[in-house]
Amino acid sequence: MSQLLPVIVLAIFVIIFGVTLLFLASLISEKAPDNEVQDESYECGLPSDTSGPTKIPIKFYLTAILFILFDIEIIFMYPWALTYNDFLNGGAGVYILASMGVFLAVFVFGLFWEIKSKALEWE
Amino acid sequence: MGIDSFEFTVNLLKMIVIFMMMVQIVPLLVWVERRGSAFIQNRLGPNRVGPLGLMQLLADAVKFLTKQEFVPGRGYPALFYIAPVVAMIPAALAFGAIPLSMPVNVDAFDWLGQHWGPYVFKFQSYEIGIGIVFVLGVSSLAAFGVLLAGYGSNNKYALFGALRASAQTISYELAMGLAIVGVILLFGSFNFADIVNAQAAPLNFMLAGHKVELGFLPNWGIFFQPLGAVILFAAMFAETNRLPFDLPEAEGELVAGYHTEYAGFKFNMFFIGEYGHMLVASALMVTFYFGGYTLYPFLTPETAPKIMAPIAAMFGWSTTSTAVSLLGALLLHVVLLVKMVIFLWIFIHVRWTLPRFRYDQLMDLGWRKMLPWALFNTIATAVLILVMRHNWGA
Amino acid sequence: MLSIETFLHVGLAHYIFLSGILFSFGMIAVLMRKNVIVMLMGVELMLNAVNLSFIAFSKESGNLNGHIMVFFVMTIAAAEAGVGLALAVAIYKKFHEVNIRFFEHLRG
Amino acid sequence: MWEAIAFYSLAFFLVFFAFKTITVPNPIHAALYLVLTMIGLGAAFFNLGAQFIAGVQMIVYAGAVMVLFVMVLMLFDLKAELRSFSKGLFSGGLKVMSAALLAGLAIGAANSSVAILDTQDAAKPTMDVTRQLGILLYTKYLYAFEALGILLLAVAVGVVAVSRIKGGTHAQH
Repeated sequence: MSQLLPVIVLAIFVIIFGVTLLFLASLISEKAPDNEVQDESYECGLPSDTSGPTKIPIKFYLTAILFILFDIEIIFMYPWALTYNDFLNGGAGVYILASMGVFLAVFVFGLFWEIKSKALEWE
Repeated sequence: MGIDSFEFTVNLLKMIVIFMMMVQIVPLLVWVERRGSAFIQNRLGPNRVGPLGLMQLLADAVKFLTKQEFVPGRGYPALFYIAPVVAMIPAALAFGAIPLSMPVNVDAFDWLGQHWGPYVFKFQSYEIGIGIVFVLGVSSLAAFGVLLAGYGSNNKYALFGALRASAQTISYELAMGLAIVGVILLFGSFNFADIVNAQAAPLNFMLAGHKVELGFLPNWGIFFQPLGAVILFAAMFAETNRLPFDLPEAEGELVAGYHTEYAGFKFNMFFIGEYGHMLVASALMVTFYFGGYTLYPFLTPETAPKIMAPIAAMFGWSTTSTAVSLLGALLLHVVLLVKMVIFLWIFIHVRWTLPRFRYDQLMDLGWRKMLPWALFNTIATAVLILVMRHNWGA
Repeated sequence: MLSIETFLHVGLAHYIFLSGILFSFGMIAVLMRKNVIVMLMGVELMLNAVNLSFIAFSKESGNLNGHIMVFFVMTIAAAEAGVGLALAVAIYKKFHEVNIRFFEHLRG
Repeated sequence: MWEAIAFYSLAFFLVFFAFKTITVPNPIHAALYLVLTMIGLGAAFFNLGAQFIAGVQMIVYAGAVMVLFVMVLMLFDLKAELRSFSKGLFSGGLKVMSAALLAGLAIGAANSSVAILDTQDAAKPTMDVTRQLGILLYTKYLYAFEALGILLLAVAVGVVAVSRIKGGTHAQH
């Protein structure tokens, strides 16, 4: 906890800082008049058309999901990188490289499969 | 945060000062960016208000404060107001974990009729044991500020800008994470202080089981990880949403992206977040690849206090180790700042030099070029470390 | 038995209790919410509650197998969320509906 | 004393955020409260000495999985539901009771195992926890680790396949 307390204090401080500034700005600034045109979504001056559901390409979700999977594979490499020198000093260098090599081979296969399957292609 | 009230107060003040430094550097960087872009494009830039146009910053601040308060009629006010505050937090928290100089040793002293024991103050807001993972974890929250802004505005341009921004941020996070694996492999630690201290030495590596030392070069990461450094730096551009990767706010197609509906101080807070990320990015680059706050043959945590000792004596400050240690830390802090300024200038120069990518080119670069290259960098580093340590003769 | 000491001396039991509360919240979300996505969020909450108890046990017994197990659970949970959301998006694209009641008609 | 204050404030926020997650009608708000819950759990892990796991929690859950949830909810663009829970007061009560019963059983079972654990003398790790974790992961749990790599590959392939589903028996158009 002793390590985490300053982080929490700083986070709270940033929030207070931001909220105070927003509050000050709202005190000083001119109030918005009741203006229907201004209240509309800004769409470059054209009559607003934010009614229908917005169509969003499925690619964004696919990208996010694939990101999660690859991110975890990368996270698995962090403890490996951290202990790599310990394993080397213990004379198990080939073992640790080979075990990560198998994992990386699966990773590389997955990445190239995704690239080949055009899942990562935009437009 | 501290065992007694003195240590607690100093740590708290230190934290606030570092955060305020980060906030105050934003208008300065904006000024540098405007003057710099004018210089690059052979214009004059802001030069009317005050000397060199420096008072422009104050004028801007006044304008920000007095700008009309506005929430889009269709939007979600709660999310709309939270978003700019959320956008500031990740950069501030990440910047706090990066060491800005060597620790300051404060001797025991008597004050206010009380004895205050010896202290060691870190030159950073807080030290987290797993520094790198902490910074990565906190800065991965940056996507939320953008997504909240896009959704809270309830505007098609804003929503698309937000989606593009978050998709781009997470795509480049992969290449960034993999490039950092190379650094961890090299130094064998998650801790920033360990990484910096390892670089304050002559260039040394193992070759066929023997230690080779090149005394005239510092032991900087860039000599071992040139490819990783390039990948990390490019990924940092995408993380900060700056040109050539500023698709989220591509003016030609999306008005202004996720901050289309924002004005005044709320808009300024997004700027603080963006420039804060730039600061974090350049601090990370310097810490990982360019020796952090050290400059090996001349300025290291050992030599800096010795250099500053005569100066402390000259000013008549008692040459206790406290004053000397503080001056030495400040000297090393200046070293870090100079290195960071170089990177910040590269950020600005690139923005005004390179054209914007197309979105498919951007994703293509992130997933199909940088990710495989980062993988190659990791594998090559691991294999090289193993092969070079092996004693082939015996 | 229940003295002030029991509350002030935070030990394993407190964390297990907290984890139990979070787990039941997650379970209530899965059983009672209508929205498929919120149900998936309930699953995540349950898995995280279990993770908390793993870590608490690991600290108490001083061995790190619990940490490894949490690592694995996180991996599986993220994979589960990925597949679940991919399915939800696929279903939404076709039927424009996320109410769980609706999926009773998904037969054949 | 400080430990108790830290624990209870953390526990209060965790329970509050988790409660809001499952009760707010608007799914986007639920997702945002869940983000806060995840960050709080990360803090709890950190507090329990699992620093690396806390970092992974932040990166994977708060930074990746929840971003995906929020993005998906933005696609759906759901208006806030009038009622967050499904119909049926009786079955609802039954469900709450069964959840509470299960939680009670789990806590009871765990507490009885606490008594067993207390008899062992807990050998506190001397080495850096993260380093120990790495060594354990790549020696004792190597096969599980490799299997997870293959699982992730299978999931990645499956997700791409699911995202390409077209047609089907119940398609409305």
